[in-house]
Amino acid sequence: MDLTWTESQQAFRAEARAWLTEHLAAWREAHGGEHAIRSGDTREGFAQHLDWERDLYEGRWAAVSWPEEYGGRNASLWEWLIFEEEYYRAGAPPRITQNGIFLLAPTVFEFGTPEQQAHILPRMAAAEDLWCQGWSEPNAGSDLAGIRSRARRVDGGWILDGQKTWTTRGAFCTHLFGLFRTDPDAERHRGLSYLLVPLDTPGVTVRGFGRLDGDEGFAEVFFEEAFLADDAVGGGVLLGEEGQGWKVAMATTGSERGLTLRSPGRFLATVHRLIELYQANPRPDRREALVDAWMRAEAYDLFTLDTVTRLAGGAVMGADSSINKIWWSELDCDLHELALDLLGPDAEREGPWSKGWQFALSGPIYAGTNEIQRNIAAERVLGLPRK
Amino acid sequence: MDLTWTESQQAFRAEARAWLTEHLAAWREAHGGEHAIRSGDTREGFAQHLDWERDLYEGRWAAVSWPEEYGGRNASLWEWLIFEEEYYRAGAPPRITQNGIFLLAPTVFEFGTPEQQAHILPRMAAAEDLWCQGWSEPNAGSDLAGIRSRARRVDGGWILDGQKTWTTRGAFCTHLFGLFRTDPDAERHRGLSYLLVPLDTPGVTVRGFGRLDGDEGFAEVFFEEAFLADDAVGGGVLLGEEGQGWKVAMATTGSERGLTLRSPGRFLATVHRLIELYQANPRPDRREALVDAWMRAEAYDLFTLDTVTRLAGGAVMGADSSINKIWWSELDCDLHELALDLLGPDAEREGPWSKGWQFALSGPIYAGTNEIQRNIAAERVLGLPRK
Amino acid sequence: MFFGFDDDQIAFRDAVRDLLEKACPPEVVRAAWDAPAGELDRGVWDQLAEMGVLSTLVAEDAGGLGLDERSLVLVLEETGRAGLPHPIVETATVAAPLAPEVGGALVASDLGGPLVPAAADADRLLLRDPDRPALHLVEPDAVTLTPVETVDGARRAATVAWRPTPDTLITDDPAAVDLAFDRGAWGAAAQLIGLGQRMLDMTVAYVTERTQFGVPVGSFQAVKHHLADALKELAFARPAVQRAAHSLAVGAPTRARDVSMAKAMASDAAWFVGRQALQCHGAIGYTVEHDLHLYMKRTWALAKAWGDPAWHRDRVGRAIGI
Amino acid sequence: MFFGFDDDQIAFRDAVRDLLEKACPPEVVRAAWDAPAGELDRGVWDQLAEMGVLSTLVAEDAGGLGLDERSLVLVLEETGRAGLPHPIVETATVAAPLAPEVGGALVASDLGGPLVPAAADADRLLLRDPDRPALHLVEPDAVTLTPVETVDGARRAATVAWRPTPDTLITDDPAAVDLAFDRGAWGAAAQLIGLGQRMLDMTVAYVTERTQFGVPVGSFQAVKHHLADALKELAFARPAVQRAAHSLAVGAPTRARDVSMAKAMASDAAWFVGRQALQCHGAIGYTVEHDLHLYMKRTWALAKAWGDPAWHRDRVGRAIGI
Repeated sequence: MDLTWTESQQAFRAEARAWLTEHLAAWREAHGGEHAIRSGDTREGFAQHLDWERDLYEGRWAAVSWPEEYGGRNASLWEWLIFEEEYYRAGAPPRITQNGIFLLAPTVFEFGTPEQQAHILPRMAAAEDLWCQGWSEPNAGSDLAGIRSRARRVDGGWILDGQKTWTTRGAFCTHLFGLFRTDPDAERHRGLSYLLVPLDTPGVTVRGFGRLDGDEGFAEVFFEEAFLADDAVGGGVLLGEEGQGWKVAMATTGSERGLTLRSPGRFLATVHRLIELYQANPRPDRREALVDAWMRAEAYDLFTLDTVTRLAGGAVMGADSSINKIWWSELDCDLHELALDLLGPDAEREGPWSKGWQFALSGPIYAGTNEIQRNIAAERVLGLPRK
Repeated sequence: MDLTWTESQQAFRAEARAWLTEHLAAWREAHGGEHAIRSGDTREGFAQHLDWERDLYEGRWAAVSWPEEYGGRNASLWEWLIFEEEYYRAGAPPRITQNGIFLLAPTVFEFGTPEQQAHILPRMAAAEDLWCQGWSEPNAGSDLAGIRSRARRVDGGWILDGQKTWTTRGAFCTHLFGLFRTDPDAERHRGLSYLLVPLDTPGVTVRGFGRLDGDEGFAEVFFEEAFLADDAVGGGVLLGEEGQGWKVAMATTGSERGLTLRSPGRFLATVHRLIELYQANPRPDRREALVDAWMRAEAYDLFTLDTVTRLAGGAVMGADSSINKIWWSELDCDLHELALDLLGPDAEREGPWSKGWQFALSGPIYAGTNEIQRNIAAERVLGLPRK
Repeated sequence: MFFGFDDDQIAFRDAVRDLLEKACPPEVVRAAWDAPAGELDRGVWDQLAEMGVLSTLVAEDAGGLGLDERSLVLVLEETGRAGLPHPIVETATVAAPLAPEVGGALVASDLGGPLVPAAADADRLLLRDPDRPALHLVEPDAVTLTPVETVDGARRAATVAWRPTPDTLITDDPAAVDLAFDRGAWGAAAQLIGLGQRMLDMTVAYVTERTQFGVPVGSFQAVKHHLADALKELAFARPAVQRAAHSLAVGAPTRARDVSMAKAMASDAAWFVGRQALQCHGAIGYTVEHDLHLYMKRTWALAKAWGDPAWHRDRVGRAIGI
Repeated sequence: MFFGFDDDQIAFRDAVRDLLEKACPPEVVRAAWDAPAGELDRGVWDQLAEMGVLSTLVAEDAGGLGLDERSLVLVLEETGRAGLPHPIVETATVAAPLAPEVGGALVASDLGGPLVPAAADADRLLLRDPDRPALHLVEPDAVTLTPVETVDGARRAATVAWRPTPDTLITDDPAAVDLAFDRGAWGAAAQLIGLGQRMLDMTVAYVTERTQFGVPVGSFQAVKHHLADALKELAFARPAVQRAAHSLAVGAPTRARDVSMAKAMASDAAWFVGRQALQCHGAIGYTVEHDLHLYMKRTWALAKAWGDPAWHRDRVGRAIGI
């Protein structure tokens, strides 16, 4: 056990910190100052954030852990952690490219052909193609295997029919990755295929709608006899094999690049803002809760160091990711709930904390509800009987 | 809505308070002072508490809500509440006759013949017959319908075989009321009968064992070809009809005299001791938790007033009793956990709080675990689908 | 001892419930989010005024119903259940008994906090004197409003700038100011119970109907337990609010303590129910297109207004000697 | 950056685990409840001494293993998992690095609180000077013991009356006293993780085997969620204890903060696991005939000893500037 950073890691941190400080300031100034920057989940804000994403790409910070040929730095997981920590410490904004980089890219690395990788990844890193996820449907939420959207094989492509929903930032993205039923006779998680769909495909309609906080962060995507040409995406629109969509989609959900390895930097940054809020107006009746919040964020950081140590040693992420997801999502809610406590009557005002609270509430719901995560932890980690 | 007590209720309270003060002091003095009194769940303590129970009976306080002919005062539910409040406020001890008076007696009132009532009830109130409950078995805990102990009809009585366990104070009692399978071909909750069994019946063996706090508060009861004569209990050993034991046992579990209507006085008294503990050594980091504890005990009192108002108006207690049980049992644990917090390093010492904590931990388990109570609340109060 | 309601009180509650079901469906709450300042629709408000609800606490000889808080508590719970966007607590609970002359006017107030709901829609403003314990009743043209964006758009909140003058004064008795605040806090508590009930009812209906994995979502034990806990918290907070109604009505010496207990418990219970409701709805509830957010955001606002739970717990603590 | 253990550390842990599984089964813990004062069986203790565990932190030239806290943390967790009744934290973690001369002696100490575990069984007592920050190493015949009944009979606690003399002094450096306390608090934290793990493992085994309503109890979602939460709390407290080992080993400036975080989190996690374990066992776990209580009561005792969670949270709070 050695909890110190190497010199090269320290240099990496210093470089990231310097770049972020300088470029964040420049970006904000270019858009009229920090207060003029809207949420990336609004149409206006999305455009502002695109500038930021493209600047990140120019600086080769868009996807540090990727190979250099795709726009990354070939950074180790440790460096990725360092970058994320610096990113949140600097107060940089949530990534509008996140669903592509964290959810689609790991799958492309594992299942994509070299052609697909060469086409998709650099354009994703450069924020030229903006990807949203098309998994959920009106009747397939927690029960993803209930997917009904269909893709029918035709000459030179697929005909898509059906509806996706709760597609984050769908109204502003250019492409969708999603699961479609390609074998109409198969049931549940069989007969699904993982397809890549440009959203300007004729027959595809996108309707944005308001998330809990009112921002247009969600979309419904309708497919009506939409013809998806095999070459609509460079390297081909089918990711992995036909009929293997479930396996393809699930293979990387717990992977080291997957969403479940959520950066501790985000929560450490939040808890430090919380400490500042407290210091400005100490409330002894909330002091212990704040200590607890700090410890839980710190514990999440330590748990992540432990995980990354194991991954760096060749282990693969397993069902442990279930308790990880429960921990950070409930921590995020509690951090913001505590902030609202500290704000007292001002908690009612819309502001960063109130927005953050509403955002945090999605944590226990999306990417597998926490109820499902608890089932997974009990069944796959502890080995309790399924039924 | 009128939250004042009538003059006669106030007089009843004054009488109870005066009697309890005087007689408690006398009882303690007779046994060598408060510190010499052992728990009623030990052999030595049980004998001490028998004196107290018999004194209560002499004063007609053993079962105030019963008809006068059985040793009661025909008291209303309101007076019963007042008495209970005074009982706990005075610091009087837990009732070793409780399982008879609260669990068996309501059933005898509803299903017993006049002969059974005349024989059983006065002897129960007088603490001549001491009743323990024989429901649970090694393989029938939460799932009471899994009972395997059998009673076989023979000429003039029954032959009992099987085993009961977790029988509270079984090693010190004289009689057991329990469910036995009288129809060997019936399954689950069919074919059970409710029988009354003197524990000195040949073939019945009782073995006491230690509860969590080490006191011999539990017993296993073994039945080996034990012949239970029909007239072993005056009025007959079968309560209700043969084969209807489940119905008989369940009919009164939610009744107005049932265990679920647990006296708020107990928790109000505990929270007042807790306030004294805090005042002696204030701990600002626990102040809000103590306010919360006080409010929850107070809310339990108000909820009970609401329930009694409805019962007094002719309503019957329904599935509401499930949330009632969850509330008081979790409150009791939390009150004692808070006391241990306030005691800090002294929490490790055995003493009233540590004993009370260990006792409180049984609350969420017995009389239907809180998991089962939550199922009941969801299914029977909210109407959620069983399966 | 009778901890319940008489037939008249139940009938009053039922009448208001019927009215609100017809005149204050979710669309009316939603419309209040969007209506320009000063243009809050008064359809349901006028009907409540006509029924006498707004002057429940006003003496009969002053044109009111001459009833007390025990007759109002169930009615206020219904207004919470409906998510009524109008400031009925400020009007009927706080202003009416203090200044019966306001009649059926819509009264906004800063007594519950600096963010004044429906300030731009009000006929009168009941304002706390900035310098001393006193209350003023002020005309809309004597104040300057600054709209504030808050979590619940239907609250239509603004801050108010104004100057007290002797002729706007309606009381400078500190006890009367305290009583007015307690009435407001209690009114908010009653509404919170109703909001909690609404969210619980919506969720029970949703999980009974919604299927995943081939079964109703409500058949999963985890969902059952979430909602059983929601039911429990609400069921134990409600009597606290009703007891506070009694304490206000009879002028009990424990009034402040009882109101604070009511507000703290109702705030926490409704907040908790909201969390369970959102979680059990899942993504469907996490949009502004679904009605759940209307009631959840009102809950968040009311839980913090009129003294947040920590403030009220502190007051309870002082009352019980810690 | 490497947040893990090397092969030697894992092998050391495995060897101790094997030893304890054989030499410290529940019967040995149970026997410690009943043995008369001064007659605690030393079978397992002598084996641990022989293996060098007790002098892990003693320099090699003083006859120890010359290792640091990073090599001891997993081993201490195992002693918690086994419910080892002997004062290994006091002996190996606190006394050995401070006074290597104690060798394999059994050392009791009041550094963790006024109730001294195994006081009557000790070869030496490491005692806090009543008047100043200093520690003394005292012979058993120089103290007067008063046995105290505590929740965990296997702790065999007593209070100690004695008088410091110059020749018993081993340090009057306040920093050394603080370090000794931190080592003890951390050792208790490591044991608490092991205790939590033991209770979780027992419960998983029980609910897998026990059937009610025709299915294993562990197939109910409520039981699954109780135990998933227990797993989670333990899994996130464990790295905090391991990090504190690192901070102690390298003399990090954050040592006090990190130890306090470890002790607070481990205490709360193990306490929580105990609650879930008891609830999932039901009545079967609620008896002294079942083994669960042996580990649960040790948990209750250790959670409060060496600074209770509130004390440690307060210390963390001061370290983070609030």
